[in-house]
Amino acid sequence: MIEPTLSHYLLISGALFSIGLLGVIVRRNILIIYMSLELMLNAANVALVAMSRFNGNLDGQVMVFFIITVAAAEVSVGLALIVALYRKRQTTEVGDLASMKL
Amino acid sequence: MNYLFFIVMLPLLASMIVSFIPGSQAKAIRNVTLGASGLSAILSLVAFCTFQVDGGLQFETKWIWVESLGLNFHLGADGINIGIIFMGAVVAFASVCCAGDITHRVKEFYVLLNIMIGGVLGAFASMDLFFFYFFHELALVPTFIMIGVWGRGQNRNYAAYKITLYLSLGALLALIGLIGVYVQADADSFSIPDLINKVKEQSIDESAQKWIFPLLMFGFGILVSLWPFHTWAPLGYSAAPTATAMLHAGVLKKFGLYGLIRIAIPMAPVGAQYWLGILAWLAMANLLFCGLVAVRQKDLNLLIGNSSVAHMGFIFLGIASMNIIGLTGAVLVMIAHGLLAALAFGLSGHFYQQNSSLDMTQMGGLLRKMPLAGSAFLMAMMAGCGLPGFANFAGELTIFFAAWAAGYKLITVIAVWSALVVGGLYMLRAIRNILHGPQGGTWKNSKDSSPLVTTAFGLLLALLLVFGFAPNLLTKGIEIEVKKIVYLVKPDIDEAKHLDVVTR
Amino acid sequence: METILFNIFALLAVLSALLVVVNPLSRNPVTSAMFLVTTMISISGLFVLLNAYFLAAVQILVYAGAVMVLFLFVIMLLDVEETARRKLRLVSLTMGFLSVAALFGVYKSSLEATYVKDVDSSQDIATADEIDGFWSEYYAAATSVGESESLVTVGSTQALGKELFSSVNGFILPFEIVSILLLVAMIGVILLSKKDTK
Amino acid sequence: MVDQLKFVQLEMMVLVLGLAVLIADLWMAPSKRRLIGHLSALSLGIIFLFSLRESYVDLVNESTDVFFNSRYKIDGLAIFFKRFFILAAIFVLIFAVDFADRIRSGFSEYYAFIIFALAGMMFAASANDFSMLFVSIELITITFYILVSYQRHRLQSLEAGVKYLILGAVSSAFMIYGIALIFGEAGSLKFEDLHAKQSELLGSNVFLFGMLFLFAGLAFKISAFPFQVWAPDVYQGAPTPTTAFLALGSKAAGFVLLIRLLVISLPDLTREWTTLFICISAVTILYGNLCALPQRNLKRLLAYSGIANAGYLLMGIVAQSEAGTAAILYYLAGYLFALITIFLIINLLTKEGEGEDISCLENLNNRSPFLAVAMTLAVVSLAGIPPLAGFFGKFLLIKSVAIEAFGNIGYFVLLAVAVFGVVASIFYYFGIVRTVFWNHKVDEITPVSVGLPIRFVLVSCVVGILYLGLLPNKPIKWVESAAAVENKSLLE
Amino acid sequence: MELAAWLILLLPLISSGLIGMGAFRSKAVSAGFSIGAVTCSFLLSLSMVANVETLNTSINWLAIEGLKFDIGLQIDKLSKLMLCVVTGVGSLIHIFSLGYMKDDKDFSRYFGFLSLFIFSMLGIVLADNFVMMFIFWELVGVSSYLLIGFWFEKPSAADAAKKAFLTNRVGDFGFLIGILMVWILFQTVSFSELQLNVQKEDALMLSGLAGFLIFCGAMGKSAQAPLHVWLPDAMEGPTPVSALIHAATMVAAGVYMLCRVFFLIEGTWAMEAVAWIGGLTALMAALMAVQQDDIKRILAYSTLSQLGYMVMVVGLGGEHDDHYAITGVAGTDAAMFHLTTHAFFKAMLFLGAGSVIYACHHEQDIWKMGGLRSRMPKTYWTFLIGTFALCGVPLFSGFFSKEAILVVAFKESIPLFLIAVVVAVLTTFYMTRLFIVAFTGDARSDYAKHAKESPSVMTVPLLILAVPALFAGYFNMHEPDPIILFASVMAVVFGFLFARAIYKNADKDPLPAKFGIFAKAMNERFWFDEFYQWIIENVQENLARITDIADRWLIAGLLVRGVHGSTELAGRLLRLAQTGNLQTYAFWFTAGLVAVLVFALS
Repeated sequence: MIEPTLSHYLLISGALFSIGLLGVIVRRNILIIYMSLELMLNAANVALVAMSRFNGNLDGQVMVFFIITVAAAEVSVGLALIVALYRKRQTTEVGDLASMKL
Repeated sequence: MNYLFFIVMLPLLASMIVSFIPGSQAKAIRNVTLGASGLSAILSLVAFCTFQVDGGLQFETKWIWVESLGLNFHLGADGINIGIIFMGAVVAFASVCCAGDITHRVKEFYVLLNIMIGGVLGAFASMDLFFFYFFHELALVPTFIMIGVWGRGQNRNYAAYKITLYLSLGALLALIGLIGVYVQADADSFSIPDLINKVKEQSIDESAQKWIFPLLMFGFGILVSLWPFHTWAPLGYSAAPTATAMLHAGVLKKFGLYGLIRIAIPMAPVGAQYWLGILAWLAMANLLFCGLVAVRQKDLNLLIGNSSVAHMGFIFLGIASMNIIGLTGAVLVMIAHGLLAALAFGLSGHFYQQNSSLDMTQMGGLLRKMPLAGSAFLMAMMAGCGLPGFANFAGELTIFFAAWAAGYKLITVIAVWSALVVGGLYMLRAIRNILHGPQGGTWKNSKDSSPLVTTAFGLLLALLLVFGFAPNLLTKGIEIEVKKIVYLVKPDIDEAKHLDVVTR
Repeated sequence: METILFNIFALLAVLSALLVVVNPLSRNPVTSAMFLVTTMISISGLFVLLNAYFLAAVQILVYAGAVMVLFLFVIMLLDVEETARRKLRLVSLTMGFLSVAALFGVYKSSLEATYVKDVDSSQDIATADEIDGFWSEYYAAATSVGESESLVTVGSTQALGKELFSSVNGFILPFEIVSILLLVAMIGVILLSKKDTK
Repeated sequence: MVDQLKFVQLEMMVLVLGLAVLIADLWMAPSKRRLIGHLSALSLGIIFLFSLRESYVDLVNESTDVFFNSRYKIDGLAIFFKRFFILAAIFVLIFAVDFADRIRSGFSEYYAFIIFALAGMMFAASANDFSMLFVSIELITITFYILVSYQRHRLQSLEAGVKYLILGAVSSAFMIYGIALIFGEAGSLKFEDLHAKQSELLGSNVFLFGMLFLFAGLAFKISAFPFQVWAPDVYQGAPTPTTAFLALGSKAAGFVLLIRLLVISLPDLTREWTTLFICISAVTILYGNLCALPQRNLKRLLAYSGIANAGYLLMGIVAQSEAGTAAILYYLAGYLFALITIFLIINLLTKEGEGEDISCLENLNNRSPFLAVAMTLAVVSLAGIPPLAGFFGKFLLIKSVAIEAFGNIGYFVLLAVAVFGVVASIFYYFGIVRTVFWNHKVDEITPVSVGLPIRFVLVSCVVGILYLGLLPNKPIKWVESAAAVENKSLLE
Repeated sequence: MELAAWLILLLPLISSGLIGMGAFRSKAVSAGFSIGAVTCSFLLSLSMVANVETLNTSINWLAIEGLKFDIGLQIDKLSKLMLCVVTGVGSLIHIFSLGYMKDDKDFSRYFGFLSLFIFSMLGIVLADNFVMMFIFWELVGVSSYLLIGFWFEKPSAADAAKKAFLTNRVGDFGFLIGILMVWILFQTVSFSELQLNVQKEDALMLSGLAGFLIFCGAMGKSAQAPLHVWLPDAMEGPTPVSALIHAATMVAAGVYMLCRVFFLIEGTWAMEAVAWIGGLTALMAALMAVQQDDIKRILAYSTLSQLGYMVMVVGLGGEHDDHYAITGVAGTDAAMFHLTTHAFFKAMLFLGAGSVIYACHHEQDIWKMGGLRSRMPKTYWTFLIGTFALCGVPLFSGFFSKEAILVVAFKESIPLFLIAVVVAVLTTFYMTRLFIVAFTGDARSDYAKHAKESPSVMTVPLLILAVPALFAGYFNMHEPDPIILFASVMAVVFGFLFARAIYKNADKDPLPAKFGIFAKAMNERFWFDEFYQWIIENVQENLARITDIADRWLIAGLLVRGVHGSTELAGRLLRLAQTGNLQTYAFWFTAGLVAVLVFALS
């Protein structure tokens, strides 16, 4: 058995990131889009921690710390927005949000 | 602080004063504007008379403006532009005289008109590239609004856009070229004389010149309605209010030509030699093509507009000849055509005011109805087809000789044909349709021009005649400056020797 | 052992992430949320493998705990019933999938370009050949950086704390900014979600 | 630690002000909301004056290593942008006070958010490593998520908020992922380390990949092609003061970071990618200007024009020189005044619930000559007609590119596109002028009343536009020194 | 004397200027200025003849390095002769006009234009270089334009003026190109310097082309085929104008100019071309004159024909001989001689015609006249003298000058000589026809019945002109060559007899019935006008139409609007990306990023 290397971690994180991005692009429920966003951010976290580990440099972990915080803030604002939106429009579908275009 | 400074600043000052006069005081507004432009016309006459022909740059005002970029507020006049400024100031005065047809939103109109006059005069008085450019743009914005708000006809919206877009495009192309010059010359100043000196010492790389010159040539060319970038001119002028058309067609349009002579050629002499052949052919296209187009026009303004485009061909041809004679002739035609175009558009404006139509097929017999305006129109048309006695003839003749000497034989032949025959054809058609023949039905109630307007026409005609009888008044000064430019392009000029055997 | 764990966590993370996004069985957001929790936990498992113990804990606390609770809370609050299956937009689906795949492809190729540069000169070619192709390319890239002595200290909470708060490191400033950010978010959330008084 | 606080004194003051606004709101009657807004604007004014103090400017000369491990930087560039942001915030605050009628609740918080976003921008101006970059950008962005969706009773506002939030988060994710990769390759979060390792890093594809991700994140903020799609919708939906602040602050923050990253820290990389940036810049200019042509909603129009302007500003990055940076600064300054003017006037002329259709400008000339003149000046300045601020911005940008031009055909293409763009833009900008001045078929003319504070802002903006255009001597020196100090200190 | 020379030139200009500036308000003052000016010029010219051998004086008009144009006066035998003709005939016609125009409401304007014309004409006469000549050439053109179009409200007059001007311009086009060629060949446009240089240069072929091009100018002014079409139409102007401009002076300018610059074409192929064009014009115009009915048109074609004579003889050249007093070349001398005599008698004929027309209330058709002999005796007698002179009846002035031409033609070219003789026959024929029909027999209209002799202000100039018409020939009388004498006398006799036989007591022209298509061709002027009309409509107008369409649709339409339209279309297409759907945006974002990545990393 081979030891997992940096590349493996990066590949995993890349996969997670891609899945998240795919979610943002194809899922129409805003809540799930948010979840996908969380996925993307977490993928970045994995990459950072792995980088940190293989670089022997803690800065990456500090960064992850910030990211977690920011992500939490972001998602809370986002959820609040959904609540407000739902009150106004009774929807969580992005497809319904196209009053402005061109 | 001298004549020149006041010539340029008076209209701008007037625009400020006018903006503080309540809009109901139309008469006061008009009088202030008349006074300012009249005064600046008088000052320009004084300046023109006191100008020392061999004195180089005179009437200078130089203030440092942006040090780091080498921008200065630098006004000055030498042989080339003193005449143009004089012409410009007179045309400006005339245009104010003819602006009486504006009856609504008078105040705004005069504010804009004053700004435009200031811009027009400033552009030609500037010895700094930046201000040269700036004043031109200063005149451009009022043009847009004036055509849009006070213009005529259904097309005025399109015309306003077209003229603005074209002129901006030209100005921007030229700006890129100018920046190219600045960068390539490794200059630290935008002063035109400094730049020329700099380029003289260490000329711009030849391959760069071949890039820069066409930028300037087409950029400035678009401003002067170089074929095939000319369609804005007839359309724009036919839609513009009288004063605007007079100022633009008369003076502002010469900006590009002035730029070509003053900047493009001295800065990129090698590029110039490389490209001038093409310019000559385009000039021919201007002359012949637009002349023929003018023949077909039924609207007087479109006819004048197209003929004015055609006349630009002479100037381009003179420039393309790239000899002392040609450049001198070019400047001469610039001045002559400025007066002429202003006169023609002033007259067509008067006609339009009388009947709200310029359809030539509906006109006729106006010479009887309005002898003053009619005679003026007759003379203007005659001047337009190059009748001796008017300044246009002197310039055109000079250009023919220059172009012939420069070897553009075929082009000259076509140019002469366009000038004498095609030019005669459409000008005479205009006279025939408008002045001659039985009186047109709808013109029964039209009046002759008022004393003020007549004065304006008379003034322009008088200048045309004066410069036609004594073109030396202008050419002496022009020649001295032009010689410097030609020697930049052809340092080992043999041509002067070739043409040395002076003709009597 | 590490490898096995890594494989498990990695597989779990990717699988459940996929299930968050494209769940053929359920379209209920709650299901997605649950799989997201699984992903988070797997990721924190990865963190542990990477010696980031503190972060692993934080990950579970913040994400699996706080954030997911928030999600569920909102889902409940809005009482979103199972979303009706709308018509699949095949074109946009394909386009989206293709673009993401392309992105991943470019990513993978640049990883290869950087880390698999000298696969030929590697001593473990034989081993590399034996194992599964997908991983093999990366085997040779076992960078030695990771083997440094600081490995142990890297993971420690103490070190992280020092890193964060020591004035030498200068992370104190971003930390403070983050606190402002949280404040802003807090107020913002209140403002956005409260009912209009008027 | 404490002695380092003096380096963030401005930001501290701003944060304190923000908190003070929040607290003051607790016991101030809702009717006093104007007072709070004006007071905070006033305080920001004082902070602005403070930033002009010599003792503050002198901080530039202190060694950068001593504070925050050079993750934070005070130099000419930073100070310029901080002032820029404060100025913008002052205007936006006064604007917001006027706008407060259209916010159902939480106007004090609205001011506070503006102030917090300002703090984020100011931090961004000084950010010199990725943690600072990320955190300050996020502070700005998250604040803007809230600011954009602030009018909860308007669906458009919420819609814009959702769009901005999701796309913003995506871009943040890209950015952070890029940072992760860069960090992995460089082994550090600090820009200075990046600069030191430049040549080595250029060989690493992962690093380049990370840089592109990061660039995408920042390009989103400045709305450069192909990351510009969000802008029109968000600009249109957001409350107008937010739009103004978004167009100015967010964009400028993006640019200061781009300058720091691309021009100052990684010049070699940028040179490598010249063609890429030329393409992006050119396409952005084209896209913005072309899309603006048929546009009739003013806010959307400004969004497109904002995209185009981002393209022009990118020319300064392409130029890769102090001159280019200086040009960006000048351009932004001119852009500030023009944009504030236009947005203010749009706001004055539209009522709640009405679209910001261009027809709202009709008859402005009769309704308020002052507004008409201000509008014309601002628009003409944006169009780049001398002698207004916008001209000099474009002039400097074009010049900075032209200096490089004679060696790379790509620069020529860029210049050509820029010229084409300007001409196209004249079409729609002059369309605004046209609407202001002609089309008058209304029987009765309703004058527009302009409050004193708004009048003050408008006058200052007009003065600013004219000052930057007519007397550019000093401003150019300022931007040049702002652009230059940085490079010098970096070389040392 | 220099001052006097300048005054000759400038007095009419001053008069014209003064009239234009305001003297027009008073008829008397205007006429006084105008007549005074031209008379003074005449007197000064006479004093020149008396006192000055040659005189050169000039002031600079335009000087640029490499180019110098002067306004210079060259007074020598040639110009002195021409001066006297122009001012002399001019004075008389001015006076005649007093009567002829006295009821016209634009009386003052008329005299202003007349003065302007005299000024221009004198400029041509006095010019000492090509450029000055060209300047005045153009001015003559324009004053002629103004005078032809004097009754501008009449469409036919306005059209005729336009036609005259444009036709002249076509000639001037060649003239100017010729000048340019001369200038580039010899680096000068001054006649005196050219005369020196031309002998040195050996660019005969090219200078022949230059000479021919310059002749094009003459072709326009002197109405040589194929540019002759304007002259008959120009009769729409007041009759004194026809007399002055289209008989005596302006049309002679071309011949005068050819004599001036004869050295340029001498010895080149241009000479032959000139001679043949002249000869053919003479023949063709004479034929045309035979079938015209309008009294002025007959005279106009006769003028054409006589001008053709002159041009022909210039082209023939002939020997150099000191005997020939004016230019030293036989051909040009003969031409000048005939020009002078022709000026007198043709002016007189026109004035006579004017008098007739005046009396008949502007009826110009000879078939509506008749029997004027008894009612207008003075006019009758003077007209008879003019006719005799024109026909070349021995001892009248025309006889001598025509003989001089025939002599040269006989020596140089027999074909042209024969043509000349035929023309002489035709001349007599059509003049007799005119005379018989208009003055003898019975009156054929009311106007003719009640015609009265014109007032003395009109008849006195006629009488005065009759004197030189009778005697001008004696100043240059030579030993007659018997063959020539015979030929010319026979020509007169035959022409007279034919005409008398046909037209005696005829009420309408019998020729069309007899000769059918040929007579019609003559009447229709060989369809030159129709041909030009066709060219103008089908070539010129179509060219203009095509350019206009190209300008309108290709440049302004396709190019400009196309660019504009496609730009806007591009904008509309591009913004389709803004679907308003968030996920599309996310997709664009990703796709764009992929593109950027691929672009940058590959």
